[in-house]
Formats: sequence, structure tokens, C-alpha cells
Amino acid sequence: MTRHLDPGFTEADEAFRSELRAFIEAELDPAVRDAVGRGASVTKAQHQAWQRKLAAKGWLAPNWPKEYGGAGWNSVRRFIFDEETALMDTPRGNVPAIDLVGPLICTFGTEEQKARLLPGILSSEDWWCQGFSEPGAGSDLASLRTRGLRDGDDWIVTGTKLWTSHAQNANWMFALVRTSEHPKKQGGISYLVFPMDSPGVSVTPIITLGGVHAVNQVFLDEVRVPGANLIGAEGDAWRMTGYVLGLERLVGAGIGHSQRLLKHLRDVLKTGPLAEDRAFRDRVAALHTDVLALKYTAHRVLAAEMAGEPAGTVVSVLKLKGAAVQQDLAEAIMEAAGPVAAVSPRAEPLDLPADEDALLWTATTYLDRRKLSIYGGSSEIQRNIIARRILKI
Amino acid sequence: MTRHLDPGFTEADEAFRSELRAFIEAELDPAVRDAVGRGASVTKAQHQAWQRKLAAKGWLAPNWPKEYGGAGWNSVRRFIFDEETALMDTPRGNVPAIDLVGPLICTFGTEEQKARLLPGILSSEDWWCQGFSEPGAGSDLASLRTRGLRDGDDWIVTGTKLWTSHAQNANWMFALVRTSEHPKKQGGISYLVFPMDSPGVSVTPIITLGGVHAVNQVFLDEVRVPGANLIGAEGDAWRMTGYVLGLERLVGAGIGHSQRLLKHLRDVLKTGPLAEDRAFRDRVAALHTDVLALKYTAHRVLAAEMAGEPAGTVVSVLKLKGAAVQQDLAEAIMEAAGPVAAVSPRAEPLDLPADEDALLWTATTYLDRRKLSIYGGSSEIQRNIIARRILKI
Amino acid sequence: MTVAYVFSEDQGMLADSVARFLERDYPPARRRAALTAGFDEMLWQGLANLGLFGALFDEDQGGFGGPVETMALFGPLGRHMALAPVLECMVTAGSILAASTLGPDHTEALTTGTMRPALATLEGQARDPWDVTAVALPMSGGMLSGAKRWVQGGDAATHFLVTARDGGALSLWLVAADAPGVSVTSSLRIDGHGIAEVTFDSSPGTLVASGDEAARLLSLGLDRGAMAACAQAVGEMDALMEATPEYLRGREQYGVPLASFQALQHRMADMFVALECARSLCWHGTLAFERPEADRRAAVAAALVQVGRSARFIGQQAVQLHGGMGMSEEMPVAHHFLSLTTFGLVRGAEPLHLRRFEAATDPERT
Amino acid sequence: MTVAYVFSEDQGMLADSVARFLERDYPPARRRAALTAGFDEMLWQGLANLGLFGALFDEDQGGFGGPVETMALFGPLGRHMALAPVLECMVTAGSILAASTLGPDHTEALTTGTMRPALATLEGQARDPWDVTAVALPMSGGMLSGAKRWVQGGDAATHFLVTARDGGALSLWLVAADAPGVSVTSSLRIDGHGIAEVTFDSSPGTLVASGDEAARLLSLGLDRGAMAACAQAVGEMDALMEATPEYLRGREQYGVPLASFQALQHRMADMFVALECARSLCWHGTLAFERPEADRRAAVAAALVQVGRSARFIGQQAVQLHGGMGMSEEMPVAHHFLSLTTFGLVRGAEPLHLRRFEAATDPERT
Repeated sequence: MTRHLDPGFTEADEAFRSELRAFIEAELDPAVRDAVGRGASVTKAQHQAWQRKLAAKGWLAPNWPKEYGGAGWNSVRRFIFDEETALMDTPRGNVPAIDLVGPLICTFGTEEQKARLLPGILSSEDWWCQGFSEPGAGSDLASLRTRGLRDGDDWIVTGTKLWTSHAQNANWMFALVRTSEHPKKQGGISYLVFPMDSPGVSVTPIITLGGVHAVNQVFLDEVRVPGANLIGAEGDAWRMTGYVLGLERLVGAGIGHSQRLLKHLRDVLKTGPLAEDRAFRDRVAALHTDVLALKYTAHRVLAAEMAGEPAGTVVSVLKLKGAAVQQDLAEAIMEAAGPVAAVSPRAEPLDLPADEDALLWTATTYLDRRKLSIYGGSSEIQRNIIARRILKI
Repeated sequence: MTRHLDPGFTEADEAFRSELRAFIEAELDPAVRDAVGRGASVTKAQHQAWQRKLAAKGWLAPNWPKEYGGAGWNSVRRFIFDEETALMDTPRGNVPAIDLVGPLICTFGTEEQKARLLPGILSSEDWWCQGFSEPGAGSDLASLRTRGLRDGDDWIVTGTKLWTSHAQNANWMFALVRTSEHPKKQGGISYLVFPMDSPGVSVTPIITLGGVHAVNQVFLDEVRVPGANLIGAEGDAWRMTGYVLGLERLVGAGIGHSQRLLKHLRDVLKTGPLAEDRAFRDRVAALHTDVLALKYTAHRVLAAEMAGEPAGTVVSVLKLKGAAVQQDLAEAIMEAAGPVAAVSPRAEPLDLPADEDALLWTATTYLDRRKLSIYGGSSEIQRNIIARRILKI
Repeated sequence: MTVAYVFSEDQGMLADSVARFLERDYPPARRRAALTAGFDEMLWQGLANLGLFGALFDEDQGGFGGPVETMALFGPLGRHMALAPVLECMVTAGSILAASTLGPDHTEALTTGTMRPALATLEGQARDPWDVTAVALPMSGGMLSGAKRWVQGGDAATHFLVTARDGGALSLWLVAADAPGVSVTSSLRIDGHGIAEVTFDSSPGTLVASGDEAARLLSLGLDRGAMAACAQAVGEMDALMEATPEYLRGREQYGVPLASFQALQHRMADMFVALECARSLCWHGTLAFERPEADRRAAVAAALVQVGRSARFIGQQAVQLHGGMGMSEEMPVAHHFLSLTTFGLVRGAEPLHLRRFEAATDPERT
Repeated sequence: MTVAYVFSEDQGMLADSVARFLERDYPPARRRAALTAGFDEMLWQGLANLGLFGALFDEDQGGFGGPVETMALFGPLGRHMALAPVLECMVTAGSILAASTLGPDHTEALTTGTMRPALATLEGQARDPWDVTAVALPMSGGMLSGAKRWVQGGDAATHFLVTARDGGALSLWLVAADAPGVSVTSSLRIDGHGIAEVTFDSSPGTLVASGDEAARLLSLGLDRGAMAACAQAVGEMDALMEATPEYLRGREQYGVPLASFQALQHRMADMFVALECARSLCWHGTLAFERPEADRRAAVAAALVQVGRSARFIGQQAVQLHGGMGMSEEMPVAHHFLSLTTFGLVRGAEPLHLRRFEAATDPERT
């Protein structure tokens, strides 16, 4: 036995890691892997193809119980899965379906909803988008304005959703909707799901920094949603969201993504003109220690969880530090790439040697990573949370 | 003419600079200069000796009008004086007397007060301390609690002053005292001056980081102050303070001090083991550009002032950036010094070579400079001021 | 002290005329269309018609301006993000040509905008424009062969100013873009400006300068271009420094304006400090063209360090403080962030400038 | 996954007993008196009486603990800033001696605290303890001559562990402090701990190890000492992370508690992030003593980088957030700031650790 396990990890954990790596190596289309690695776009069909491979293995839904077709993993397996899939450049698939609406339905849905909605996710036929953010309600979900009015058994939903990823490809949406007035702003919000071809739904693309079309604005104009499409209890969405985001609390750290970026940075350094630059190498080493600090902080949280202790404030540390580390890494990669990074990967191509061609997307990655400190609870919100706990006020 | 003037500066300005440098070179005791340069302590007697030399030249009081024995300089001359005296390691003398109470009396004092109080400052016989800060009132002078009650023509003053520099050596104090209740918290505050040997005055030393005794706590227990010792109008101290601190607005930037620290850093680098360390040299070069940014921002303010325009928000920029740059420089010097910096300059001496002996005070300087972002309007206060002006709220 | 660090009335009017033109005739929609199309002939002609190109050149070179006028003009060009190769063709390459002995032959064409030279100097993996090694070699009779990379503004260039080495000595050559053997592959930068790779195959060139004179001209052109880029970046930062507080005043979270959160206020204060420091060293570098070359090199390098840092910080924080909205291409903030990011990539990373600064700084006096 | 990153019940009790002892028998006033006096014999005896020194040594070396116990103990030692050379004599030098072939002869004296060896390795301008060049040379028959500098804990040492080079090979020697030709000049560090310069003039020494074995032992001792120092610094940061919010809750400005200012809240959040990152890599380094040496070296270097950064940031910000009060020697915050500043100076600056980290990191896998 020459390999040394990280503290807390068992031989069985590591065997799973090896199996997973071998599976990806064997099954994932190298062209797709390459595109993900460069930061280039991946089509819906490519996402679906990979999802079907995972589904066949029983690994598509890490957070679902086994009885509904999920992997039935504990936190450690889920952590390893997230880490290795990121490290090995697998496409992320239909995250809203797999990591959010799926677990929601598994936990809070009726039997009829489970039977009706889960199979389409597992077969990759259904593609979901998530209607959380709204214009004027960024990190502050409680100030949500999309309204659902009762009409017999149905709901009539009107409002606007912003930053909706996958909407251009999705056939289903699950949306946070204010279904009743409530003294507490978090109250009165419900989960409704509906097909994207429902009358009244329209999608406008939002092009983000670097020319990426990944998010959209979705207008809901008196969309009729049957009562059977209310997930969980009416007005209970706030609590349910807390539960389902809790399943994801280590994902925000992006451990695997940071390690992947670090590997990229070290590769660029090795072949580029900065290979012997002492100052830049110091910077790379410092970023490497940042990645380790992040990784072992996550391991501490995992170990505490497995011992039945609450993860607590450290989850916010992971989100905050995880965003900063990925952003710093992406910036260092772009700087190491040099002038080629300034060239648009979407314009007429220059005739570049292969090693430079591989760096064309580095600025796009840098620009894209800025969202990490904004989306999913901004860094300012994370600092508020940490301060509240430390200050006990 | 091969020397190139900085934009805006005239040949006459530069001639003054040369004269000043030659004067310091010729007149200042080299032992004192050396002590200031190392960051070691200077005695009151040494301060006085230098003050007397400056006074003989008519240069002791840069901010006083000529008719009262001041230098009568414009902002540019004052700037050059501050810059060169810092660069050449002159002792700072009795700053509260020369830069604060002197200008206050010159501007707001009665003829009797001018005749009675100014000569002692210029002769260096009188040594003043300044009673501004109090326990519980740091950057927030308006919440001052020291109270003066009328008793016939006199005031009876009770309270506690904190962080009072020079108090252990001073024979006079000028204090901010709340002399009447006022709806606005800044109102009702007056300037009273009194001898330190007045009954009811007692001084307790405060030892600060690194074992320095430069500040004190001063207890005022029913100190009787004659009415003739009220400077300016009763309740008008807030406005007067604004005026007198306005005279000093470029001093907070510490341009000369930053340049002096930079020179020290470059000297340490040159002879030390980091001389060929690319990363450390990059850091020194970056700090050098910081010093230039600070210096030319100050020149911009000076040029605007000379053109009759208000300096505005940039003064807060200078205070904020000036503190950070000096702190960063002091930190880099300490790190360049290495293990010798960890040795207390106050303990039994090790037998060190001269070049290392000169580095014994580098940690003390680093520790001491932390106060720059706290005293005289903390960096947080400066950010508040800047934000208010930018946001116009 | 005399007046300093302010634009004269004439310089202010010049800047205003450009700002007014771009506000009126260059709406965001038109700029967006140009973002994928490359060189915008109409915009170029509009700028030429304003007569502003003359302000980029010294009086003894047929112009009516110089470095300070260039600084005055590039503020509004940055603020409105005009997609035209004024910086690369008119300032960097233009100032080299105008200051050379060939200058008088070309000033008319330069100041009217009919001639657009681009500097072609980087080769292979090099990131330092002085690193001209082996590729382009003048053959007998002024024929050039070799490849030049990352030619900024090269897509729209009528001429190339090419660095070469003949044995040890640096030389500078003027080659027409339509000369035999010249092949241009054009593309766009992420900020929408043009870029090209150019190869020369026994292309005829005219010698502009060689040896010390070539080095003097190259240094001048690079420094003039660098300071124009700094002024442009300061203009972009000025725009962000206005847009961000305005956005925060107008948006609410938890029932109060975002502008009322102290943590965001302090971030903006730090942005303001970064901006003012950049402006100070932008002035310092711009005014250094009247000083000895070592002083000027130090001042330009210091400006590139400080403007680069400020650009990165202010760009990133403007996006952050705009929340999700800062990511959308609909918002000017996203475009300014792209431009400011490109500034760092095209001008070179901080260590390059730190080392130039160190080399140029007299070690005895700050 | 199995249990990890928590102290066992026994380890926790050990830490508690030290904390209780220091709280009861080591009031700030007594510490202040020792600040100028040097070695505190009574405190040393008190710690020895607790029997904690045995917890610093592995079981096969006559102790009952190891790296994790050391981490558990140095938390409270840091929090209460005990002025005793436990780290330098018992961990750094002690672990070398105990792991050597001479170990069995000395474990009794070490674990009872009657023997206090100090590592004497730095020479001349060197800052890297591996940089043992020429000064100390073993003469025939084990006689040493030369000078060693910055000997931490050297003021109170009963013995010195001296590095030397005989030709190319590194060797380690044990020399009694009262041996002939040994001359000790003692002083104090700014944090009150002792430091000395030691010269040897034909002083008789006992060979501890030479060649690879000497290198193995030196590496072990330095790494054990480094991790104890990290644990101590984390203990100090824990103290600051409690004191600072408490101070801000209790003080008012403009009529509201300082704790209500968002900018200060966010600063504390950043301090908390820095502290937790330091704690994570402190665990990582401490647990790495069970791994191959290259892994351990990388983990220790990473810990020194992160703890050094966090110590600087948290120390500076704790002083800043305490306003003027953080400057006063009356306040524990000022002393912790001194200790954390000394950490950086004694352990070496960040670049040194970054380069060791780089050298130890397998380039193929993170």
C-alpha cells in the first residue's frame, strides 16, 4: 500500500473514486471532454448523451434516494463525485433538474408527481429550468414578485424570471411563485412546475460577458398551472428551498473546479514563457496553497457531517473562499496565456499553433467566473451570514 | 539647466528646497538624525534643540502668519518643508503647539492671548499637549464627555483625555471641553487651555505596541481654568477645529515619510540577502509606484489649491492611501530585515554587525505605523467621507 | 507653483467635441453592430471629419497637439468605447512615423486619417515589443520576410511599421499593406477592436530608421501608445465610477437602497481611491514626454502598473456591485469590464512593467 | 469516511488542563513581569509538573503523544501566550534528540523538563536553516568551533543541537551549554521569548547523527517545530477572533454599537475565513507526519504560508477594529499582535515557504 489516503477517507471511498475515473475515461466522448476543459460551449445533445451514460450506471442523480432511481450516496460519495467529475471535465448536465427539482419532488412531491415527473429527468427527455431570480430580487428571494392567483383548481401565474439558465433548451420550469400575502415576506411562496410550451411563457436570451448565451429572461403572462403541479404545501417553498440547498452545501465550494483550474494553470505555466519567472511561480504556489486550504476546509466539514455534527458557518466560508479562489485562478491562467487571451474565440480564427489555440477561451473563463461571487448568495451575503453568527447579533 | 522640475513647481520652489536641505545638513545633530532615521526615541531636549535652530531661521511655525513669528508660507512651501524634513529625518518637535494650538491662537485668540501664549511656543520653553480623544470617543469627537462648568469667570473642568501625546513632557494642555448642552452634539464644545501643573491634572502613561511611551491618559479632576483661557468663542470649537485641521490636510498623506521609508527599504534590499530575489524586487518596485501615485495625487491637490479650487474628496484619498502605503512599506522593511527584526531593541543587546544593528527598530516602526489608519480620522471614517461625496447621499 | 494637472480651455473643448460627436452619432446599438463586423469605416470618417487626429501630433510634425491633447481626447474615446484604431494607428504607429525623417511625407495623410499604419513588432512567444529577435530580416534592397503577431489595429491598417534586426542593429521599416508578399489574417479582440497576424514574403519596405534612432522612435511610439491607453482606461473607469453609485442608489434590497449598505459604500470608496491614483500617474506619465528618456520610461511604466491595477479592481468591483446585471452584455458596465480586461492583456502584465520601472529608476533618489 | 479533524477526549483533556493551569496560575501581570526578565523558571516548572511534556513525544520515544497532541497543547499555550521555550526546546530540538539513536539516554530528562536543548543552525546572513555552510566545523575528536545565530530559546537552553558540515555531509552535534568554549549572548524577542547567539571554540560535542540521518532528523525537528508554531498561532487567532467581536459589541460610536457597522462586520467575516483556512492547513500539516517525507514537507510549507497570511491579516485587523485600544500594551490584543508578527519573522517570510512548497509538490497531481 503506497498510496496515502487523506484523513477520514477510507479504502472504499478511494475505490469508488478509481471506478468513477475509469468510467469517465472510458465513456465520455473525448471531444466533449476537451470542450469542457477549454471552457468552450457544450450542446444540449452532448449533455444528454453524457447524462444517459450516467443514468445507465445509476449515477445520474447523486442526491436522490435509491428508490426513485438516485445514487443513494452519502455526503462523502457525493463530494468525491463532484470533485472528480469537475477534475475530469465532464459536462454538468441539467443541474436544475438533477440537483434541485428532483430532490424536491423526491422529498416533498406526491406519489403521482414522482411517477409523472421523475422518469423524464432520469431519461434525459425532460429538460428543466429554474425560476428563482427576478428583476429587482437578486440575493433577496423574499422580495419575489411573480404572483399566482387561484382560478378553480388552477393557478394563473404572472411575472418575470431573470438569469434563467437552460430556459432556451428546457421543456419544464419550476418556479417560485407568491401564492398568498403573508406578514413575513418569506411566507406565501410556493413551488409551481409547468411545461415551457404553456401559453403565456416566452423566453428572451441574455448574452453575458464574453458573448455567452447561457441565461435568459422568462416572461410569464397569465400562465395556467394545474393545481396538481404544486410541489409540497402551499406557502412552504422557503423552507423547502432551504432543505434542498442544504443538500448542495459543499458544491458551492467548487473544490473540483478549483483543482481543475489549478492543473490548467500549472500546465500553461510549464510550457509558456513564464516557466522560469520566480514571481509568477510564487503566485502559482500561493494559489495552490489556497486550493489546499479550501479542500481541507471542505474535508473538515465532511468529517463533521459524518460524525453527525452541523456544518455551520464554515459552509459560508467555503462559498466565499471557493468563489475567490476560482476567480483568482482564472485570472492567473488568463495572464499566463498573455496576448492570445485578448483574442475573441468567436471571431474569425487566427492561424495559431495548437498550444496557443487551447488558450483562446481563457478570458471567457475569467469573465464567466465573476458570476461565482454574485450568483447563489453573493459574497456580500455570505459575509453577512458569517458576521451574524460570529457577532451573535 | 539639467534638473527637471515636477509639473507646477517653480525654480524658486526648488531653490527653497535646496536651502532647506543644506540647512538641515548643517544644523541638525547627526546623532539625532540617525535616531529618527532608525525609528528610535528622541528626547524632549533633542526636540527642543532642533526647534530652537528652526526658530532662529524663522522656520519653526510653517502655518503661522509672519506677523506672529510664523514662516508665512503658502501651501507649496509648507508641502516642501514637510516632505524634506521627513526625508531628512528631522525630529517632529512639539506638533500640538506648532501645528494646532499656535494657528488656533493666531486666528481666533485675543491680542492678550497671542502676547501671552505664542512666545513660549516659539522659544520652545512651553511644551503643549492636545486633549482631543477620550475613552469612548475615538473618531467621534462629537460625543465628547469632558465637561466645563461656569464658576464666576472661571471654568471647572472634569473628564478624562486619552492618547495624549507629549503629556508627560508638557507644561500646557489645550482641551476640547463641553461647556454647554446643545441640541447638536457638535455644538457646545469650547477650547480651554491650562497649565499641566494646575491642581486636579494627573498623567498616566500608556505603553503602546513595541514598548513605546509616547501617549498618556490625562485625568482632569475639577481643574480650575480662568475665563481668559477660553480660545475663540464659547461653543465654537467644532468649527475652529475644522479650520485648523484644514491647514494640515496634506500632512496626513505623509508623502515625505513614505519616500523616507521607501529609501530605507531600497537600502535594506541592496545589502541584504534578498537583493537578487525577483519576487521581492517586484514588491519593492510596486511599492515605489504606490509612493509615486501618492505623491502626484498630492501634487494635483496642491496645484488645484494654488489655482483657488477646493481640494475636496481627494484629501481623504491621501489620508487613506498615505496610511496604507506607509504601513506596507514598514512591513516590507521588517520582512527584508528578517530574523533581526524579531529581536527587541530594548532588551540586552546581541553583538550585531553595524548593518544589522541598524535594523533593530524595524519591527517597532512597523508596529507603530499601524496607528496611521486609526488616529486622526480612521481609514473607515475616510471611506465614509468618500462614499458620502461619491454617492451624494 | 504654477498651473498644472488641468486641461487648457482648448484641450477641454477638443474633448467635448469628441464626447458630443460620440453621444450623438455613436449610439450603443451601432457600436454593438460593429462588435462582430470589425473596422467601422463610417466611425473612422466621422472622427476624421472632426479634425481630431491633428491633435495627436506635435506642431512640428504637422499637428496642433501632443501628449496632453492625446490624454484629453482618449478620456471620451474610452468613456464611449469607440471601436476605432485611433490608439494603435494614430498614436503608437503614427507618432513613430511622424517623428521620423519620413514624417513630412506622411503628416497630411495621417492627420486626415487616410493613412493608418500599425506597428508590427511581436514575434513567436515574445511578450515584450523589444524582444525582436530573428524572424523579420531585411534582405538586400529592403525586402522583408518573416511573421509578426498580435498586430493591434492590423485588420484596418493601410501600412505596417515593422521592426527588424539586421545582425545586431534594430531597424524600422514602412511596408504598404497591399505590397507584394504581405499577407494579413484578421480577427477581433474580446473588446471588439481589430487584431491581425501579418506575414511578409520578400515584401518591399522603406527604411524608417535604424540603430539608436530606430530604438528612440520605437520607445517613443510605445510610450505614447501606452499613455493613450492609460487615458482611455481612466475614461472607462470614470464611466464606471458614475454608473455604479447611480445603480446602487436606484436599487433596493431588503427594502432599502443598496447604496445604504456600508460595505458597498466602502468598496466604492476604495474604487475611488484606485481611480484617483490612476489619474495621478496618468498625468505624471503624460507630462513626462518633456523629460529625459529614462525619467519618461519610469513614469510610463509606473502609470501602466497603477492603471492596470486600478482597471482590474474597478472593473471587477463594478461588475460585482451591479450584481447579476453587471454580467449582461446589455449593460455598458459589462463592456467597460471587457475593455479594462483587454487593457491588461494587450499592454502586458504587471511584472513586465515593474521590471521596466526598476530598470529605469535612478536608485539614489525617489 | 472515518472520524478526522477532531481531538480525542484524552487530547481535549490535556488541552483543558494546560488552559486551566495558565488561567489560574499565569495572570497577565505575571506574564508582563516576565516580559523583560527572560526565562521564567517557575512557569517552566509548573508546566513540567502538569506532565505535559510527555505528550509532545511519541510513545516509542518515551512519551505518550505526538503531533496531534502537540497541536492540542499549543492552542492554549498560544491563547495564553505562555513565555516558556516549550516550542523551541521540547518540540523542535527535543523531537530531533528523541528520534535519534541518543534518544533513550535523554527521554527521561526531556519529558520531565530538566533538559532543554535548543537548535543552533542559522549562520551569517542565512535565513534558511538548511543553509549550513562553513562556520561550524567538527574538529578532530568531536570538537566544534564557529558561531550560530538567532538561536530561539537559546537563553534558557541546557544544551545545543548544532548543525555542522564536515566536507559535504551534514552532521548534528549535542553540546552542553556549560561545556568549555561555549559562549552564549542572550536577548529577548519583541514578543518576550528568549533568543541567543552562541559561539563555540573547540567545544566538545557528541555526534547525534550524520549524513542522510542528520538530514532526516533536522527536517523532522523543523517540521515538528513549524507545526507547533502554527497551532500556537491558531490559538492566538482564536483569542483575537473572540476578543474583537466582543469589543465591537460593547462600544458605541454615533450612538450605535460598533458591531452594527456592516463594513466592520464584513472585515470580521474575512478574518473568520482566514482563521478557518489556517486551522484547516494546520490540521493538514499536523496529520502529514504519517505520510512520506515529500508530502509532509509540502503540507508543512502550505501551513506556514496560510498561517502566516492569516496571522498577519487577523493581527492587523484586530488592532484596527480595536481602534486606539488595540495599540495599548494593557490589552491582550496588542500582545497577540506582537506574537503573530514574530511568527512571520522567526518562521521566515512567505516566499521561502512557497518555494519549499513548490519543490515538494508533485507536479502531476494536485
